[in-house]
Amino acid sequence: MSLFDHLVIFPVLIPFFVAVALLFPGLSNSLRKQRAVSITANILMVVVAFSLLFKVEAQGIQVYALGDWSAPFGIVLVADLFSVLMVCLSAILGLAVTMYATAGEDKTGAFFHTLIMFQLMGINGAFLTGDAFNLFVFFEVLLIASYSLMIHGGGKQRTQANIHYVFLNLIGSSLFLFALGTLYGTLGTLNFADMADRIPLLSNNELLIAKSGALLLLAVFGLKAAMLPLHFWLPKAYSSTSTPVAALFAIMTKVGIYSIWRVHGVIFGDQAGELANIALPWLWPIALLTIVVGSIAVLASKSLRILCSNLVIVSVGTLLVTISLNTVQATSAGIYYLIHSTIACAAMFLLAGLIKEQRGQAEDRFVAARAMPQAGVLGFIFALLAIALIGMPPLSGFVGKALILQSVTEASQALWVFPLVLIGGLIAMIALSRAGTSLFWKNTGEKTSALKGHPMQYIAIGLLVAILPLMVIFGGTVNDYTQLAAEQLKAGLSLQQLNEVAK
Amino acid sequence: MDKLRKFVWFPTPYHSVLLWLVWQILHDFSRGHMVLGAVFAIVIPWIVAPLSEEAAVAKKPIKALMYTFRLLIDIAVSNYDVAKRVLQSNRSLKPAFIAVPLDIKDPVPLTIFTSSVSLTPGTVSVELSDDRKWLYVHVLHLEDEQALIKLIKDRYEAPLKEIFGC
Amino acid sequence: MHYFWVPFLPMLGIIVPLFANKLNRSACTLATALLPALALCFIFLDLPAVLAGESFSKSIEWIPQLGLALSFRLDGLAALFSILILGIGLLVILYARYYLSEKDHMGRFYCYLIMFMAAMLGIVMSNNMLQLWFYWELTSISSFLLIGFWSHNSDARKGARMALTITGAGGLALLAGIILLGQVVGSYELDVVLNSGELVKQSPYYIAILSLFLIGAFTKSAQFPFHFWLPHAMAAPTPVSAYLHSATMVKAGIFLLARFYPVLAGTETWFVVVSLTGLFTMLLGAYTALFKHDLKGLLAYSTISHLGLIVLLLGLNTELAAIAAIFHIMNHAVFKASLFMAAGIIDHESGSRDMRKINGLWKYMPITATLAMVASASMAGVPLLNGFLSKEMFFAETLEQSILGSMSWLIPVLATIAAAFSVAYSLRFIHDVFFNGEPKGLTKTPHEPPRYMRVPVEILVTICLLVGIFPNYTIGPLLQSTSLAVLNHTLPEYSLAIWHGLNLPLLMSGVAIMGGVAIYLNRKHLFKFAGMFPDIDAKLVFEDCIQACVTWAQKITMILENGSLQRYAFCLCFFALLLIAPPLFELDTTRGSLPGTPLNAAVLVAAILIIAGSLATIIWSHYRLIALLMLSLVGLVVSITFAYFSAPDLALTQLSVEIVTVILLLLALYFFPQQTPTSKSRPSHFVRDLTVASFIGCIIGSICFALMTHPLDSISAFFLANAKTGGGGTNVVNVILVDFRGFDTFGEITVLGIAALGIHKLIARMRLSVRTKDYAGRLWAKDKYPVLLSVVSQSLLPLFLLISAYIFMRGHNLPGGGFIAGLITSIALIQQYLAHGVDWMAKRVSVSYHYMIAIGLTIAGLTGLGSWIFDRPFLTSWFEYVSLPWIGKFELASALVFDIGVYFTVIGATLLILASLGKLTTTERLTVGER
Amino acid sequence: MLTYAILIACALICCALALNAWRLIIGPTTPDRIIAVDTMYINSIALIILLGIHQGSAIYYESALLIALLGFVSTSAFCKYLLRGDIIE
Amino acid sequence: MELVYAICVGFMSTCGIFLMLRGHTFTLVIGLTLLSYAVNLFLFASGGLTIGAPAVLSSSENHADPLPQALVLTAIVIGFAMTAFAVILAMRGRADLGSDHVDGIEPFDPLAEDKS
Amino acid sequence: MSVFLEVVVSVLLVFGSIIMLIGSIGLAKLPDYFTRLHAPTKASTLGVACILVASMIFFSVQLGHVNLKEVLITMFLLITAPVAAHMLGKAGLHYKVKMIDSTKNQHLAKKAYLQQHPDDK
Ligand code: NA
Ligand code: NA
Repeated sequence: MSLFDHLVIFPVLIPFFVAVALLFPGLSNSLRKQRAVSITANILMVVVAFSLLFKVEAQGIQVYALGDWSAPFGIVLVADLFSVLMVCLSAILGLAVTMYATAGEDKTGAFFHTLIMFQLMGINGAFLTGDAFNLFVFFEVLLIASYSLMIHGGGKQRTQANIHYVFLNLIGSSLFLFALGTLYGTLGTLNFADMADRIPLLSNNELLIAKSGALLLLAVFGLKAAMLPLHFWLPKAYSSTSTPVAALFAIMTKVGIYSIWRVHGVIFGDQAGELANIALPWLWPIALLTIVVGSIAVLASKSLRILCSNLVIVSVGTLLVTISLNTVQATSAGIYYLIHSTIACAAMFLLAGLIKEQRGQAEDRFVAARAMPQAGVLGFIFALLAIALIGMPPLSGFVGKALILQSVTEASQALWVFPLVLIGGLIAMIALSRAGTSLFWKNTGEKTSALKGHPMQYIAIGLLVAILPLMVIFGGTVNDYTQLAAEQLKAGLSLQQLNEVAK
Repeated sequence: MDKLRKFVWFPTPYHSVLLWLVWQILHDFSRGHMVLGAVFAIVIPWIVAPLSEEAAVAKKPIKALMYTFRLLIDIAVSNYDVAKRVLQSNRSLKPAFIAVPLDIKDPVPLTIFTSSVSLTPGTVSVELSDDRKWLYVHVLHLEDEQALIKLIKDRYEAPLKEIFGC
Repeated sequence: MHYFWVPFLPMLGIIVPLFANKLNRSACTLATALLPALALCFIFLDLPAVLAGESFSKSIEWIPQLGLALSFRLDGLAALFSILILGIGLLVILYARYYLSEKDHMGRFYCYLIMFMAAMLGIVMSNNMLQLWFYWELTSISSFLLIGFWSHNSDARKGARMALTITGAGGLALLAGIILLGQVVGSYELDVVLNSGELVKQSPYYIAILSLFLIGAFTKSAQFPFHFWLPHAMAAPTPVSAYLHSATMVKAGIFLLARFYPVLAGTETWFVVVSLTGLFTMLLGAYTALFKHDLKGLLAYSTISHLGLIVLLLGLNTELAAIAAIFHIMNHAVFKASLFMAAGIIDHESGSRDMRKINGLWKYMPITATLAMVASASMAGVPLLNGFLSKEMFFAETLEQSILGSMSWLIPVLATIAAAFSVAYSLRFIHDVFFNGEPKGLTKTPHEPPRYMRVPVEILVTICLLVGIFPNYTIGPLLQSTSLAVLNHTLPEYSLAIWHGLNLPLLMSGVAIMGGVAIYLNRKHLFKFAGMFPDIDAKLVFEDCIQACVTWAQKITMILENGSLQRYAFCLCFFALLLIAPPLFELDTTRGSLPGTPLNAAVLVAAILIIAGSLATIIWSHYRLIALLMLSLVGLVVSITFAYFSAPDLALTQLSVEIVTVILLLLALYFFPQQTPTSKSRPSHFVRDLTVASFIGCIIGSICFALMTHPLDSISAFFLANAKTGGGGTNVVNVILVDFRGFDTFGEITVLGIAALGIHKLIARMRLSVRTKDYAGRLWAKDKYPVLLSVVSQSLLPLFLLISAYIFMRGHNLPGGGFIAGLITSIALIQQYLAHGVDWMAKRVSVSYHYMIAIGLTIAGLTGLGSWIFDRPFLTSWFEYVSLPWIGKFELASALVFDIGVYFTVIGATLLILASLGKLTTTERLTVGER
Repeated sequence: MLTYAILIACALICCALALNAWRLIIGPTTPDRIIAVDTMYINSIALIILLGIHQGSAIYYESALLIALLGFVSTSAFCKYLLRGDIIE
Repeated sequence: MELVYAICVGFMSTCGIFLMLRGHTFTLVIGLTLLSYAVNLFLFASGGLTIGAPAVLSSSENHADPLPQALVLTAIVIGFAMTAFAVILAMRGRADLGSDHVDGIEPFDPLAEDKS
Repeated sequence: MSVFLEVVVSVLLVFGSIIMLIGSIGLAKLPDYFTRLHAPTKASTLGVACILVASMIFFSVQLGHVNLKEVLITMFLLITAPVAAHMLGKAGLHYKVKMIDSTKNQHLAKKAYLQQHPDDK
């Protein structure tokens, strides 16, 4: 095995070792060195993630059998087009967030870079793993890292929001274990592919129990994904935490969505016989309601970060719609929209941080305040991101939205999706235009003395914002990819195929 | 504490022996574990050394063993006594506090003494005075206060004084 | 093929003004105008072919999955609009050079303007519906920026937002319409779509598509009931109004109707809806315009009225009507742009737009006055001007149509009335501004504008005259090719002559002019009449509506997200219950086929203990210390249960974890109230929570029972078979942990490490209030470190460590392992903390616990990496039996090294948590002061 | 005979545990409850040893050992809590 | 036996969840601990109950299902980490917010109002 | 296993558990805190020791070699139980738990209490 053969595990191991290295003396007491190491590591991760992507594109699915034990006995990492794409996304986000934080936010508490690295490790692990219990473990890794990151910088609001976030997720983790126990107790295995293979062997009663377990998993993933009615924690959590952390969290809901796709779209997907698509009857109304409630909250938002958090919820609803549509085309559209919304929301959170710093007491609330010293460039970025988030041209939002609308083929579904998605967009437009006009145009005329943004912060935002037009310009290529990823995802992977690939 | 304390091979030889013995008990005296046990018997005292304070050492090991043996017998005997008391009616109980004057001050023998008192069923040492001059003991059934105090001092404190030489 | 570059040139031009801004104003203007001018030249290069009836299109793939392509066409309609957009655009650029003041950011203004121009060009030249929509939305965005250009002005902000909201909403409807249309036709290319009219009209989605398109068009073109945004967009700088609200943006909706005329028009629905909307808008606009005192307000309503007229024409069921519509599009663009510019000059040079203040300007600016008078005469439809020609055609078509059946005569009558109002407000524009006495209360003396500011007006007015007098030579060919593009088949006969003889339309014109004069003469009565109706400010109404929506949304959100974790947790539990319960109700029986294990008394006692303990925990949950004691009872019984059911490893782990947890909870409890306030929880919540919890408990119990009684064909046999041979250990559980599923353990110790770091973060800067008495008011005991405890703890330490070594060493083959050993070591050290205190330990233990975590994780990680040397995947284990003389055979295994990593991580994490918490509490206590 | 002895012993210890639980629940004071838990730890040791003898397996020994060690830590922590509030100071 | 076991698991889950639905952080932590006991027992039982057959080779003839045991071990450790974090977070909440209520403030109590 | 040893083991087991039960009976029945404090020391000494000795004999026979492991548990209990009792006694004094009236020398309890709470007159 050459080093290149171990590529699949790099997205988990690099952050792990870097995080640990940052704890040792020599690095732990020099913030400058930490920043350098962290940024280098993140760049390396981007490189690794994309190398892996090209490898998977060229050679097909990559399977990495940990401990050299083949599935289903050992744990395997499975890098297919979809998971690798998610890893790339997290790498890019990680880089931007780290760069943004090096401007000073990493100073406001201990272990920032270490925790970011652990967080990325958890996220990547969750994307790559092909084992249900290992997914739980990586969920916990990313959760505990997120708990710790969320209180970074301290403050009452953060503590308060964190209490809600942590305790809800603790219930969620318990439910996760109940679900895993149920699935193991009926299917007798933990490997995703093997689970899918074994469903046809179940007796009627076992099927029903397995169904309960699988649906319980939906609640668990739904909590992470912030779908209705489990979304309540999100606005407070995302809007009160520190800027880079909020931006990184943009991908956390997507981990939930991703898991729903993996588990309910594939294991309990079309091929699952008696258990085929058991989540769909639930997901469809939930998806629509999530959009409705999210949009209402968008309209009600009183500050940019809350607005952006609520937009995350709307995007979750939209993604759930694509899951419920359950076609390759919809999945492909969903994957495209997922990349777009993650990056746009993350960038908006970063921007909100800059705006907050420059507006003094008013922070990012929609009230008149002193003019920002860098209103011009901030306003420009805001406009771009608003356009992207609303789903207007020329940025990627409109492509995603149009793809999703196109993928609705049944009239009965279109009757719901079209109005909701479009009115959701309209509400986002109203809210964001109100936000923009009050943040940038409504000034009290006070003298400005606030700090200007650090160049690193602008580079970080620029990095993310630049992706949005690229996703339109190279929309054809990106869509080819998402199409293949969706086909691969929908086709599923049997244990036999998995083990053949592993050889 | 000076961090550069001098390195000693066997900071606490009694402990080392005890550790080695315990290891053998745990592993039924197999050959490999005789070596491994020795390793631990040496290494653990090193690790623990910084956390140990100068403590009194038994100067008469044989007497100490005899003391232990006697204590075990006392425990067995008074157990029977207390079992009776427990099963009898509560009203026949005559619980009491007594204060035992102390002669030994050193923490280790003091601990052994108070533990001995507590271990024998029927008496529990509940408090030690600030100046370590008095031991307050709760007695489950007290007939003669002075006799009991004398018994305790003679039977446990005196031998301990001898063993530790204080 | 020059046309293909046309949409790109202004797009490139967007950035030009931003850079040119540093030059002087004229240079900036020139630089800005350069690329649009070039684009116009390109159009003219291709124009002859277009006029000859050709239509070009070219398409480059962009996002094929979406159906989006880089696809442009040039036909008559596109050419006409391109010329209007670029031509008038260039004039506006010139005009704005003089209009904008030094304070205004000229580069930014031009940037937005060119962006808008590019977007408009994109719309009219698109050969792909999605691309059309792409540009359509860009016009909304750029017009938002242009209207809000004077952002310090609240009217501008609100006007811009309103325009964006209305047109944006229309845009979304249009997108839906386009996607539906695309799905019906199977392509988004206009070449295909425009020739699929019949297919579309017969599709069941026709009505939906039509309504969505009409919403898009009507919002953009300010048709009733979406017309109200346009007057408020007048807060924009006048060049913007001259451009957007005469020739371009508002015409985009009209363009859309014209473009899709072959596809969507021709049905009853189309005729009725479109014509009636146009008719009503026309009347409403014309009537309202008369009463506006603001010059631009008057022009805005006039625009609405004329747009209505065009829409009405497109909705009439005669083919010539469409041609008349196109003709009027051109004419209106020309005279309305010049009028806006004139209004801008007046505003600029007199400082006011209020017609009650500005009077008699003829004296001060005769040339401008002349130009404005000619333009408004055109607006009124006076002969020899272009407005007259199209109006004449319009009248003629109103007479030809038959859409209202027997009531069709209403349309010409109403048209004449509208025309009369149009004459009246044109008259007002002339009389009230240039005559009617002297100016009142102006801040400055009006004068003629700079020479070149008037040039655009002059050019436009000249066009009015030329078209009005020589229609066939000036506009004839273009009109013809445009009409061809709109109708998509051979044209009917029509004539552009000025004189058609004495006919009904001429009579109508006459009546309209006479009526208009009469209305204007009686304006006092009319103003009084209009004054009786409350003046509704659409902006306020709109803002109020939005505000009401926002308030409503906030109320709903407050109700949903009430900030109560109890609510959220309940939702989670209830939702989970909803998901898991239904399948179980279908279950015949939970009992599976396996025979049950007979019950014995010990198990029964354990069960009673567990149930009593749990129940007691709930009952005494308010007395926290007691609850904790109950909990430790339950923990103990659970551990024994594990031992009983053949899981010694679990028993050991559960025991040690439980003790550490109890210690942690005790440490924390010191800072909490000892009792939970009881009165605070509502009884209804209590019952609600209990119900849900019981249901979930029942279901969990049922599933648990079912799982235990069903035979399971699991993968475990493999582990039992391969633990010794493949993993080198006989304790299968441990082999799974460090080998088969070592990656889980790897993740698990990472979790532990992260938790410790997070807790360290939490503890930093924590401020606590320390109590000097316990909850019952008892003073604390004096003795911090009871001597017995100290002595015994200290002497137990080596034994503790030895036992942890024992548990560690045997882990691979017998119950035990790194984790339990780590916990035992930690507990031994915690016992020292307990007995001797933080300071005593700090003096003696110089290890930093977070380094220890790092070391542990590194060891585990490097052990995993070690397998790479042997060309094996991460965490592949290695073991070998070694034989030494006298000692005998023993095993060396990499799993042991991995376990050392686990061991150190556990110690580091546990002690980092407990020791730093202990330290914190102690320092806090010192600052508060011990009695 | 051994089997019966184990059964009897087991029953007796279960009774003991039940009595301890009774004391734990009725209290009346917190120190009373701590004694009850402490006694339960010790009774559990006996129970586990009995289990080991019953199954003829030495594999439960460590559990008993651990309970012996940890019961003490737990009890002293609870007592320290009552006495000082802060157990690590 | 299985029935009794299942009842215990169900009952502990009920108690745990009920406590997790209360309003004070410390109670929640207690509930969490109780719930994780239930979870561990549940997960453990998913492979069936076996008496006297630990998954240690050569200790007995047949063996209990070792996989759930390994899973429970991992779950215990993770649960411990999470509980520890939750406890300290609860303390932090009390320190920062001045109240140990999960929402940072004691909710308005209509009953108390009536009494006074 | 020889009958003799079996008898010995059985007797030890039953005897030990009886002592333990008596201890627990004491805990449940004795009238006040300090009298109840004597119960666990009973259980943790002779009672559990008997059972451990029984186990020791049993496994020595079963494994075929001397097995002394249980000695360790006894040792631990003998070391720790009195300290635990001492701590519990201190806690009882601190709590000023009620004593039955027949308790002699109650002033000593008060005196012991004042050792730790000199301010609390
Ligand atoms: Na005693
Ligand atoms: Na402390």
